[in-house]
Amino acid sequence: MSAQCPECEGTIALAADILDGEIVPCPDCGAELEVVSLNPVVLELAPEVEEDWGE
Amino acid sequence: MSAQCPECEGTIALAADILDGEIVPCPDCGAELEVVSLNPVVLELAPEVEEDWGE
Amino acid sequence: MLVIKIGGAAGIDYSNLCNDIAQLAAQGQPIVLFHGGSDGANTLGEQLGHPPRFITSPSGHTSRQTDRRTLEIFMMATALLNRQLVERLRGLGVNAFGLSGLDGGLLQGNRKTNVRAVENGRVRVIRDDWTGSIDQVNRDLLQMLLSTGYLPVIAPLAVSAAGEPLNIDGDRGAASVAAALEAETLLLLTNVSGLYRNFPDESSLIERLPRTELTHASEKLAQGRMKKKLLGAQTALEAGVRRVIIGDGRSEQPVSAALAGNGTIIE
Amino acid sequence: MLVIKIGGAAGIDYSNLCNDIAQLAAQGQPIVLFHGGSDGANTLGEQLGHPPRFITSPSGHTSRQTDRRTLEIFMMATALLNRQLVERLRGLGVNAFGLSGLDGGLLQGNRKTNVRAVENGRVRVIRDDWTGSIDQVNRDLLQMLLSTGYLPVIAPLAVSAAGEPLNIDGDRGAASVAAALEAETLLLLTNVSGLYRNFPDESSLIERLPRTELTHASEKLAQGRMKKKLLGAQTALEAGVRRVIIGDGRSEQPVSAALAGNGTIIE
Repeated sequence: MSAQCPECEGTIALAADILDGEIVPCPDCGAELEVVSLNPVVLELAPEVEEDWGE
Repeated sequence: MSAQCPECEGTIALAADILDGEIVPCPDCGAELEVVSLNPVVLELAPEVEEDWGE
Repeated sequence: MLVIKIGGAAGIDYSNLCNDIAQLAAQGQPIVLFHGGSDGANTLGEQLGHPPRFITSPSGHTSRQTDRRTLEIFMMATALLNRQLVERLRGLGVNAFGLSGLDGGLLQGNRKTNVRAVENGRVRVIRDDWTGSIDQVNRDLLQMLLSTGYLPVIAPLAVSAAGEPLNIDGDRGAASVAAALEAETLLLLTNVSGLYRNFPDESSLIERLPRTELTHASEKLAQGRMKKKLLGAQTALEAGVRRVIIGDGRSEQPVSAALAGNGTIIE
Repeated sequence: MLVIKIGGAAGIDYSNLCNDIAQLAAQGQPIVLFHGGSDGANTLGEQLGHPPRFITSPSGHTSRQTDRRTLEIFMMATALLNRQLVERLRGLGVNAFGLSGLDGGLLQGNRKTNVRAVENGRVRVIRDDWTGSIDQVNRDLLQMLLSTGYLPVIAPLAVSAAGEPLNIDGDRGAASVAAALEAETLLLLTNVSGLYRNFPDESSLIERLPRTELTHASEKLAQGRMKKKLLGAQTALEAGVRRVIIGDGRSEQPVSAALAGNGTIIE
């Protein structure tokens, strides 16, 4: 399975059991991408990491 | 089944299925009594009625 | 000053109510919102395997048998509704402040040491009961919050001198608050259009009820919860509140509609 | 000013704590009590068939995955504990006032739009999350309550600009309150004696920890919840709180014992 990187349009090979919401680094441009939907797999730039706060 | 009135010491006949906490009027002196325990049945003067307030 | 009581009953759309309140508050109308919680407490009790049991007193009043576990379920369910109302109001720019009658001794009352319940004709005394009367309102606390720009949202609890939380009747709670604040209007919102001459015939809605006919109405016309609303109305009017409105909580703008004369106006 | 944080963990006897607080308050010591609620929320969640799920962030922090249903369970469980603490304190003559960070915008924060969770090595983004940071404390509200004789008892919630209730970390909440009030002491009570050099060896209790060693301690010595306590301590000290004590909530007089130098003093 593979998908296109939204940043550099490179093609990224993905694991068969890719999870919804999983973070995938783009091997070409290094951008951090998020699996925003499955079948078909769509990747978007992952949101910034925010500090951990919850109880 | 019977028990003694705590007010006038008269003997009061009670129903077989008397309930814990039930109110029983004393036929002799008219006092309002409460069944405070079963086997053996013990009667005490019932507390004052308070206004109804709960939701 | 306008005190609004919203029930916990199903079928009431809180977003309409909160939008209406937000508009009125923005126009400078001082408001206190008092809510019930019976519906939520019933549902939560069932989910937790401690379903509600209702008792009828010899004089015909039904109330929730409130043992300690029921009280704790009641406190959780009413706190959730309180936070949801505060959430919605704050989202509309209202500086809502949620509290209960327990907090800061807002509503001080006496715990009923015992309650009498009628079950198939036999009267029983029930002791482990956490319901209570409302004898005093911490008016200074309410006025402090109001004068510093907060809109109090009050959950139906009172507190005894020993600090015990007490299940109280929401309508009576709202009436006590309205009396303490010498409110012009106490608005009791419910899931019907008002008091009917013969329930549930909508066309028999009583639009004006002189206060002198309150006792008659509560004995002859009102059933169940409506009886308590009329008792609350009586408490409020006797303590100086100018008018009590029994309004329809289901309408688009429940508060504005009532203030414009819809529902049963008791003066 | 003394800000006390009590956890929701099992094994803490609230009556000892409340007795101790009542004595100190009677001697004129201004106090704010901040509590957690994790234990109660876990139990309630299980009873309601929505058990807690914990997520670990890439940087190793564990926190409760807080979807809307979990938030509502968290709000109910923490409200119950809040009311129980207010009940006990009022019964001891303390004028306790229960509120949460939601009420009157006491603790304003930002809702995290997303959280990252690591599950068996794979990192995932979670969106429906109702946790948040604490960016501002409504100090005027707290000082108004304190100056009129109330003892605030605060439940661990913050509120976003959109009015959303947010699950917050109790230790950080207490630290923000201590900082806002420029408290002399922030006391974090827990169910151990303090910070250990090598947990759980009681004899390795660190009695004095200079603030300069906080970062090292939180990285090398602390695990799980203790990490968060040290982060809270750092926030407080940086904002002007004079000292932070990590004390044993299980002792007979947990507050007095800590003020007398028992536990880990961080200055």
